[in-house]
Amino acid sequence: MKMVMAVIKPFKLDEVREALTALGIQGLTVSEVKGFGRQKGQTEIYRGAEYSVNFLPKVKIEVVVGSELADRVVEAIQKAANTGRIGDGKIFVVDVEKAVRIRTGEKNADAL
Amino acid sequence: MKMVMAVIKPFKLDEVREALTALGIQGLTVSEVKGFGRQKGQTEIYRGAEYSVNFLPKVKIEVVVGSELADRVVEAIQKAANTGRIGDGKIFVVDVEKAVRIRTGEKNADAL
Amino acid sequence: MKMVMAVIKPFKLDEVREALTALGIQGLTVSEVKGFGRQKGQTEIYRGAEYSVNFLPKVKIEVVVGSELADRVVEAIQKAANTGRIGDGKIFVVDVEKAVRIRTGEKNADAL
Amino acid sequence: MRLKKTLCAFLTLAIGMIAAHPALAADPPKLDTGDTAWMLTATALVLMMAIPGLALFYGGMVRKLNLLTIAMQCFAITCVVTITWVVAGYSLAFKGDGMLIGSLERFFLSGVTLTTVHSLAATIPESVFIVFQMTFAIVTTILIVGAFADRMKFGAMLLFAVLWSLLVYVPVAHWVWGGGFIGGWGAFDFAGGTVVHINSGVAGLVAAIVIGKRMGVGKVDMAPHNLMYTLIGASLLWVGWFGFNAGSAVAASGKAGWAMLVTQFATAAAALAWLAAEWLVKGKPSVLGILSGAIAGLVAITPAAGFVGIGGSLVIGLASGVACFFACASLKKMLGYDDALDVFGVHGVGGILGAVLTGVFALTSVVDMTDATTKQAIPGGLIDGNAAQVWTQIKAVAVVCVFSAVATFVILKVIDLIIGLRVSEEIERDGLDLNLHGETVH
Amino acid sequence: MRLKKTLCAFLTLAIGMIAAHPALAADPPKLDTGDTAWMLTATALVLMMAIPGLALFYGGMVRKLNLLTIAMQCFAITCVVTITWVVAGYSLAFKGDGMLIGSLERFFLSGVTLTTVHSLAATIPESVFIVFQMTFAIVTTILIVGAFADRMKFGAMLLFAVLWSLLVYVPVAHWVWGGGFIGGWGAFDFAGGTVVHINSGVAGLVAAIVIGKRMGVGKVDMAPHNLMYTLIGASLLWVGWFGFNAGSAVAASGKAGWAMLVTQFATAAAALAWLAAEWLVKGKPSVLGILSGAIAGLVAITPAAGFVGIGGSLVIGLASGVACFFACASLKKMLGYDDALDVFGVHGVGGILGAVLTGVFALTSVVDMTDATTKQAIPGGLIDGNAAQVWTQIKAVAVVCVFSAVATFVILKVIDLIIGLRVSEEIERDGLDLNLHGETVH
Amino acid sequence: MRLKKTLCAFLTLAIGMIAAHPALAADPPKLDTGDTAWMLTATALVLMMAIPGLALFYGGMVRKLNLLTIAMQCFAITCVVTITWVVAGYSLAFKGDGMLIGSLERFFLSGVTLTTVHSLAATIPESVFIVFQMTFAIVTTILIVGAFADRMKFGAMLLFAVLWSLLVYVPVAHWVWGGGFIGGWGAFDFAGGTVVHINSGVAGLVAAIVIGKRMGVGKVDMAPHNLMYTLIGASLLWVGWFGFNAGSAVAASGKAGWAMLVTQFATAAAALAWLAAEWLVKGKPSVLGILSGAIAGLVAITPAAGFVGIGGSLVIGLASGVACFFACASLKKMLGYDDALDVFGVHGVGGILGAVLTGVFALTSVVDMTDATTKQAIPGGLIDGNAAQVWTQIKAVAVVCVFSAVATFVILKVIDLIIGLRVSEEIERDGLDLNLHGETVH
Ligand SMILES: Nc1ncnc2c1ncn2[C@@H]1O[C@H](COP(=O)(O)OP(=O)(O)O)[C@@H](O)[C@H]1O
Ligand SMILES: Nc1ncnc2c1ncn2[C@@H]1O[C@H](COP(=O)(O)OP(=O)(O)O)[C@@H](O)[C@H]1O
Ligand SMILES: Nc1ncnc2c1ncn2[C@@H]1O[C@H](COP(=O)(O)OP(=O)(O)O)[C@@H](O)[C@H]1O
Repeated sequence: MKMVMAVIKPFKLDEVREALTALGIQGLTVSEVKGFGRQKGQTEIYRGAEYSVNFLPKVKIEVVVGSELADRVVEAIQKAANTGRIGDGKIFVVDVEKAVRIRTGEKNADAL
Repeated sequence: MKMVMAVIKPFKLDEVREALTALGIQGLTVSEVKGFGRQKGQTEIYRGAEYSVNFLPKVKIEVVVGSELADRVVEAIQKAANTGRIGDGKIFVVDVEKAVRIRTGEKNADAL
Repeated sequence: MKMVMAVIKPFKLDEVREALTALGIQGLTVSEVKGFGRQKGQTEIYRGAEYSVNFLPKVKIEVVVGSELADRVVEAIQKAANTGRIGDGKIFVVDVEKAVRIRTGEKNADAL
Repeated sequence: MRLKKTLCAFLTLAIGMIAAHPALAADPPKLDTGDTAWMLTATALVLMMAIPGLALFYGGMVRKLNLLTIAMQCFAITCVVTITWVVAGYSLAFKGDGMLIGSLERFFLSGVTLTTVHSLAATIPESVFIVFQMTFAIVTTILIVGAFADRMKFGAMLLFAVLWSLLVYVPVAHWVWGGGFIGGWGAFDFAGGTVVHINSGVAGLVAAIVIGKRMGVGKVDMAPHNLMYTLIGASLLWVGWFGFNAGSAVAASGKAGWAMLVTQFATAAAALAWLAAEWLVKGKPSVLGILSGAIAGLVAITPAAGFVGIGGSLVIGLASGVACFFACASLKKMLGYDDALDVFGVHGVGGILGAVLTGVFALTSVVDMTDATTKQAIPGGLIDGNAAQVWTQIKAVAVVCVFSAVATFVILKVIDLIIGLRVSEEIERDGLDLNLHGETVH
Repeated sequence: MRLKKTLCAFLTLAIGMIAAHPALAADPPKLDTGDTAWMLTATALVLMMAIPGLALFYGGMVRKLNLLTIAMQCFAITCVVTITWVVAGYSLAFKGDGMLIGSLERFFLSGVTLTTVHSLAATIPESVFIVFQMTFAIVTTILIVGAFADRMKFGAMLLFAVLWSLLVYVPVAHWVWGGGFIGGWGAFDFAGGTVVHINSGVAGLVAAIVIGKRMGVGKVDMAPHNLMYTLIGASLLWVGWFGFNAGSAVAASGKAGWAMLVTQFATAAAALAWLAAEWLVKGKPSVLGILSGAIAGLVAITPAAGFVGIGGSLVIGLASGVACFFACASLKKMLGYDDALDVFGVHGVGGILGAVLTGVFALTSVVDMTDATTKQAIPGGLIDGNAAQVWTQIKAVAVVCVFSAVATFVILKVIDLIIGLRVSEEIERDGLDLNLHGETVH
Repeated sequence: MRLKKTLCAFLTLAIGMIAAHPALAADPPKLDTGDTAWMLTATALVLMMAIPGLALFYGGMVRKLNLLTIAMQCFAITCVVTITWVVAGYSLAFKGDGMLIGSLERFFLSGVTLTTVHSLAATIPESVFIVFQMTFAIVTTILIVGAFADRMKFGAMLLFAVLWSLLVYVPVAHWVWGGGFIGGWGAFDFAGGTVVHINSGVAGLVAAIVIGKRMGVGKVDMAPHNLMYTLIGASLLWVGWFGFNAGSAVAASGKAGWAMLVTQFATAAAALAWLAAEWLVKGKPSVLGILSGAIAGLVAITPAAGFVGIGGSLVIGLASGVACFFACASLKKMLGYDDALDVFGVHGVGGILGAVLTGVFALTSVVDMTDATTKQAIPGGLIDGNAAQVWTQIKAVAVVCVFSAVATFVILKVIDLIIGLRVSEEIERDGLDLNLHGETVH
């Protein structure tokens, strides 16, 4: 199995979720994160004193899928999250050794 | 070493932490996440207009342990977090190559 | 590629970011987390009833870098985040199989 | 007070404690410290409705990335309309005898002193009357921003507030309260059904249509970020509305107490009516539902508060709760406009309903005023046998609807031409707080 | 006012400016605009205690997943009790001469007009008195929800509010203030030690026991989610309490000013006393501690505010801060009930303490009323040599404790039978906001 | 009122409705219910400025880990200064004829009864005057904590509040309002330019310097955690300031109305001025900017509110918005002190500007008082040909600056010696909420 971890713009979350559902994905986990990258944050103004804030609001998606699906998942996310603008985010793929469904104790593919 | 990553119901966090402490685990990291899965979210009502919210509040636990402990950790979490209801969550195991304790610079097993 | 994941004290975030920038790192992702570890939380007081809170506010940094850079990144974080006090946090390294830049579709090293 | 100024000069109020005769130059007005105390307080309460009331109410309903932007709009309008009101708004709304617009006699408040009074409020200092009326202009202008939430340029919004407060609010206030033709018809509007709620509700509808739908609406999760803020805001609106409605008696009188009583009762009824409707239709009673119902009730009782009885206020409350629920849940979907925070659904629909039902349920005994020419009590509405009042109310509603719609449309089109109304797609997607104001919440 | 109505009809107040004689039919009552202004304001202030005050105070103390639920309960009770009060509550509490219950003369407020007054408040419109007293009924009913936080069904809660406000609050208010037997004994309760705080505190204790402990209490982290909300709520409670206590003079009088002064002083003393006790015993001064102390002080000074001197208020403040701290920290643990937000520990204990100490510290010079039959000043408490007052106070406390406990118990058991009190285990575990109301905060 | 007490005894006010003659023992004072109603309300409004107003305003500006700490400081100071004021502060500030300090005649408020009045407020109960003035002492002391945010020990802060309120606030209040030498000079300070804002602003500056910079300032992200809290706080400050400024007329009078009007106008002007300055200089109009501008305007109009005209208030508003912006954006950077939340930049600079400009723009017709010895109207400022007033104002400002600086310095050094001012490095790094109070928000 693979964990596909994507950092995307918050606005794109629903589109990405739909794209993954279309692939038959049944679960994923989302967190609010702050991203630092090429897309520069605005200059924050604190009582008139400039303050450079480089952390921008992003959303992180973690979804574990069978290895065979991983490439299609990456592709689907890339398409759905794309706006063509700097700061669209990244997708990373990491190997997962084991998965368990807490409710039933089912393992690996059955657990997803 | 392995990183055991579990997505559980928030209510179960304290029980899981205790179960892990019982195994001798000395540290773990927790984040608030939103989960999308088989457990369907409530229909949110926005000024009368139905709005289907599929993201439910979950808690993510990340705990890095020696490889030998990983299976017992998974089992302990599975037992403690189980309510038998849909939405109890998942446990994933990922390989960790290296660990460092920031305070001392200790490495790997010593760092945990 | 490697994902370096560090859990540090919130106060140290800006110093770590600068240290990484100095290494030429162009992007990273940050989340607010709660840490449980050797550093014991304060005894929370709830209407006079003691309540032991062991979860302390921490910040988690995830940064994906080329494998060759990983060690220097770990070292830079360890130096910048260090206060010599208990609770300074941990650094973990995990293997990453693939990276994609959403905006361009660039892969792996080019995507970082 | 609060009605037909042309009549008003001839009226003597039945109860002795409000001596509402115009101040004569020779006869120095006798201020009443009790009335003044209440109107100072009422003014503070209405200001609290604007900030932080509406800032919280609206702020809690948008997405996190646009929260500061809408709260900032509320705050900035408070400042802008304060200026426009002092410079010319007060004078044009409440001075002079024009049917269509007042005079510039009080331009920049010239002539106001520590001892002057306004003829509509003869027992309190004119300064208090000015600020009290100013807070109405502020609240009305702020209400509109809910319609174009999440997509308006800040500069365009400022310009809109300047123009709309002077070119739309001021004339309508003059027509209804300041001596203009709608008051002359004898229309009942105690605290602003037409002037405040229909006016802002219709303006909101037009603004929502002119500026267009929010990007991603219906596809992207736009659930309210913090309903606790909305609940605090709605609560402060309710509390502050005592200043709005009971303050519209412009005296610490039996009429003020009455207005407070029926306001409280209608609001509770409306909140529970919306809750019940939603529970039945959608299966769950929601927080946003009960809050919206309360606001709907406050809106609908506003024109009626000084005129109707307990029974009338109950009907107005129940009807507005149900009607506004369907306006927001069904009408909006049917018609397909994107009035983001339901300014029209709550203030437009609630205001129209309240204004018309005031003509139905006004009681002669609550109206409690004598027409000095005929020496007869001014009759209540349909329920007291005066069906004509309903027609008068409908005419007033119609005029305000049409004027507000047309004038708002023209103002927005002009602003769009000059500086553009809407932020870029990229800003809308990434959030307005950071891009317009360089700040985020949390 | 605010005591023994049977006596009250015979009282003339020593200071001239409150002409509290009952309105005679022939002699139209003379409203005082200053008194009316203050009572309009006081009513707004007490409403602000309910919403957003208590909604924030309680909301901040629960877990995030149940935050909206408890705030919603506060808002919904405000609506429900408004209705029950108008329909029958006011009439049964404040009309008629029954020892046990009032009459239905004012059913649905029939007979109230712009000019009627109530004999307990002869210088303000009856409408204002009705809404002012209504806000007390609202606040009292809301206080209880803290006890069954995190586990009550919404429908059951609504039904409870209807029944409790009519069957428990109304009789007790009648007994103490409306002409019933406790007032007849000459018990002192200026602004609601028995009627409001003991009543709700005991009801909360009973409710906590009947509904049972929160699932996971003692094992699961139930730390307050947002103490900033609690701090805002406590602050608004403090500010609003000026309306509650100084408003209970029902006039803008020296008595009102005095009530404000001792309220402020006792509250500060109680807050610092709790803080000090906690600092000593637990090692840290907590935010929740100082806030709870302030509320404890406000509660304890409530029955006393119009009767005690500076010294008395200091003792009441210090004693309540320390006593309520130990009630919440130790008593609750010892007895093992799960009164989630310490309604009994703060309102029950603080109310009992305040009510009894009022009998100790009441000063003849502050009570400042003459008994018209004997033509003598009504004596203060123990400190002025009138030990009997302490006994009167204790009797009043005992009666209210017993009645509230029994009546609340019966009401809850009946509701449990009909529709059930408690949500399912799964809902309790997953959070009430989403499951009951379909909404979340953030 | 609110000026030169030595004069005040001889003054009769031009307008009839404020009979401000001192109460004669033989002639029982005649309370005015309207004035009393307004002053009860004004007191509640000023308390609301302290809590939750300043707690939110300041709380929103710090980092999340220190949010509860600063809000707790605001709450605790409210309690502490209530006690110091009752014990001795009121008496020393407002009783006795000393040039430098009052007397202990009212120690622990002995002698205050339901019917006593203070000569500066002859139409309201003394109890109300005491609490009204108490809220000023509270607000002033709280303002200072913004300067040493994020690094002060809680115990040291408590001790500081005790000492500063008694040793700095009380004397200055006596000098300016209570019969001391600054009032004797004829300095104009309507609601506290010198007493409140310069006093706290300078104390803040000194405190920031004595305690030293925040660890990591300039390197670590110290952006405000929740500007929504700050916006709510600023809004409540604005609303509450009506009590502060219009309440300083100590009557529901034309002067009160006027103070409200110019306060509203100057505040709006200042908010927009700061916004415009920032937009031009920094490229973005920020939420914190408009809020800070509003507070700057409120500060600057405070000494002037009962003395200047519409035009004068506009200039004061615009000037304070721009001046405080540059003080916070440039001056602070230049001088290199770390006044965390710009207490000096806003309250010090705004207060000095307002106090001096009051001497420029005071109008004889708004001052509206007659000097009973000369039987002549007290003249306004420079604009009315009385250039000497500017000099009087400057002297008053200078004396308060020097005294506040020196006294604050000494107090802090003493506290530092005894218990230490600053938390340990580790606590400062890990956050104060958890370490000092054992609590966190969220
Ligand atoms: N090396 C990295 N490791 C982890 N996260 C990264 C990395 N680089 C970028 N990110 C995340 O991706 C987001 C977008 O990256 P950015 O460089 O701004 O734009 P783009 O993806 O268009 O090149 C960042 O805000 C950050 O959250
Ligand atoms: N494939 C997945 N990858 C990552 N997280 C998942 C995945 N599937 C489920 N989850 C997480 O687990 C939670 C529970 O899953 P769900 O399907 O609702 O119930 P169950 O675990 O009982 O089958 C989800 O809310 C989500 O956070
Ligand atoms: N085994 C672990 N797995 C994941 N996170 C850990 C682990 N051990 C510690 N942490 C994280 O690191 C933080 C610091 O650890 P702690 O034991 O308190 O101090 P130190 O790192 O100085 O030994 C913890 O709060 C927790 O977030």
